[in-house]
Amino acid sequence: MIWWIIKRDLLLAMRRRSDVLTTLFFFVIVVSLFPLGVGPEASILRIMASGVVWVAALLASMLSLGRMFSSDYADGTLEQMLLSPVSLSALVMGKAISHWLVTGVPLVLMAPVLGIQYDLPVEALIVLTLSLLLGTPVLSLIGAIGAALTLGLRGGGVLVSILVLPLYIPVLIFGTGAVEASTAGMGFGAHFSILGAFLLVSIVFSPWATAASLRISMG
Amino acid sequence: MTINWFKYASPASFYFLAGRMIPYFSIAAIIFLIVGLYIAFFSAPTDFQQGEAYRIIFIHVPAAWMSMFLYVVMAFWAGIGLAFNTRLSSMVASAIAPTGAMFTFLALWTGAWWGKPMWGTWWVWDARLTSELILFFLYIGFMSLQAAIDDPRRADKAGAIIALVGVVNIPIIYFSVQWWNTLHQGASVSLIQSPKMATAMLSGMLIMALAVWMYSIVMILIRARLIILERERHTAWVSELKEGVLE
Amino acid sequence: MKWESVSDFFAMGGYGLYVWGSYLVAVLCVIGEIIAIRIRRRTLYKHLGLRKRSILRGEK
Amino acid sequence: MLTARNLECIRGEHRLFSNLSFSVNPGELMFVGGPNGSGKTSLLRLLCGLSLPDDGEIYWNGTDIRKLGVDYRDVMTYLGHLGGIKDDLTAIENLRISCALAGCEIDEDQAADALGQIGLAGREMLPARVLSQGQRRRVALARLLVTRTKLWILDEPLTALDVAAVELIKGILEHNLAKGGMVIMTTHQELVMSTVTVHHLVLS
Repeated sequence: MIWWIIKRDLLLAMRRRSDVLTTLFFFVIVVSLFPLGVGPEASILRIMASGVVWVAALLASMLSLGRMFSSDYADGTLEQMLLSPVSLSALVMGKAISHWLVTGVPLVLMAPVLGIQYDLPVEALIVLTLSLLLGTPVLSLIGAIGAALTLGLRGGGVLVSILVLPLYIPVLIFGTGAVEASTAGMGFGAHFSILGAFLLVSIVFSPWATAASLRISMG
Repeated sequence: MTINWFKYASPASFYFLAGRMIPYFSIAAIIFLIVGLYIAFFSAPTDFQQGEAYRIIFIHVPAAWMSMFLYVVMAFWAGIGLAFNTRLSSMVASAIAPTGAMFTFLALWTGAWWGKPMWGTWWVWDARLTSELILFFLYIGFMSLQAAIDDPRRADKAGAIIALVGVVNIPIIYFSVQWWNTLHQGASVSLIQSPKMATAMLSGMLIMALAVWMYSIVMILIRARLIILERERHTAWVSELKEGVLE
Repeated sequence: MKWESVSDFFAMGGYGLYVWGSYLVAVLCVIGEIIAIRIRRRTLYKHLGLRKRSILRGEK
Repeated sequence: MLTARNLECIRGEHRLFSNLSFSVNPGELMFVGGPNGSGKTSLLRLLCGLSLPDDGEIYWNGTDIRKLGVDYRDVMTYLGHLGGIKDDLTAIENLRISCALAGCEIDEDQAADALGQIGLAGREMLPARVLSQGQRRRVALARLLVTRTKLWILDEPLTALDVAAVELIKGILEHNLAKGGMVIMTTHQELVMSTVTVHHLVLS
């Protein structure tokens, strides 16, 4: 059943490619703005790179959260999901996975290119990409809770950022920390283990909390 | 006057109970405040390192304690309201949020005004201050979510979810910020690091904490009573109250 | 008494600005909160159509 | 059998209805009528378990639907006035996905067959965006042909449908009722059903 949801959302994303590309371009533009703001000095850029890429990824992932449930809400599909004999948490998991596939994965793939703009060494590029690979699913999973809670509210877009961004902080810290550790020549295994732990915890709790939030918002 | 008493027993009786308790807590708050301030400014000795500036501790630390404590209490009541569908506990949770946010702000402000003479800057990305800032964001999130929802029952439940998610995240955030802080070796000078804190300092801090606690209870009770009236304005007991029958 | 004079007390050993800045804002926060509650109460009472405020106190 | 006992629904400051009790037995149809804003949709949402009543209970064969949970959702189909139709998907994809969500997966042929029966032959592969209002509704209603649930709760199923389609739906409903199913629906168009027991519930 999760498969059905993922397939459908990917199909919808394929038919509306512009939405996916908008998120990706947003990410690219935000990251490219920073050198214009702070100057082209490679040594400064190298220090900033991981933080800039990660913050831009947070923002890009957050911006697309609004779309996660809103179209299903508007056309009545969400009602059908709530009434489905399949567990709502499983459906939500499917939605989060497809959100990640549609917004998270393009960011991960684009990150090394942007890292080159910032003159990152190869090893740091790899670590940055891997940290995003581990971290972006967490963003989709946590974001799902915020998206479900703000469903149909006025000012939902701004509200979702207030709710969700503080919860993204641990992912940001360890995602950027991994890159910095590798640049400093230290081990980054611990960072990855912690990011992995965040992922596991959010896989366990987030679908459940999101399902509860959806029931509250639709009730 | 037997109309609907059972149905509305709990918020109504809380309304009257709270009304009777407010004066006692107010008096307690004032007494603790007077004693606490006396110790803070007259009986506590000058700190050998920080001079008189450390006297900010007597407001900073109680405010910081209270801000964290209130978030947990708020999440607790919101969670109870969600689990058992008890409206009163959700109303208490909403009543706690503004006071909690106020103390978070106060802890940040006094932290900055203490940091300036001690560290030379208004703001340092020290683990405590950063966590406090994030706590402030969590309070703001809770309050803006509730304010954006018109249906009070949905507001209660949605607020409960975000408060619980927040409370689960606070230890993780705190731990992450600590890690991040040691990694960057920022200002690691703890404000309360004096090896042997004078008894007067400690007792002053504790008494001020009690004062702040009592003050919070008073504010929360007053606000909870207003929320009860707002929510229950169509019920029999409120109209009786309006007509003065319940005197 | 540990302070020599009133001005000594207000000077706080040179840190007067910071100490009093902190406590002043604490007082302002408390006043602000009380005012916010009063405004909320006033609008509520107006909404309920009440003129006399004392009625809703609920104390005997 | 679906039984409602002392239902009460409050929206904001309005009490839409209270003390509402009724029961629907197998083979029976219930029309829910009343002016706009009288709480028809709210009632249907309570009955299917999307929202909770402010007072009262709803029982399915003697058990509270809140306790039944999945077991209730297994035997019930709800079609809201929003059809759950995605503009960017074709009629066939829409039908297959909504059926899969409702717990009965069907293959392409079964879906095409159902769409043919409901009068959409030749339009199966068109994206829903180009379909008319009535045709979109038919796509949503096609699910009734495939589903095996007993209790149907339909919110304004006949809106935007032409005479032929209304007759078609009438036939589908009668078929379900003859099998011992139950239908609860709101409508502004009266359907004449001679062979089955019909209840009228009018909300004021």
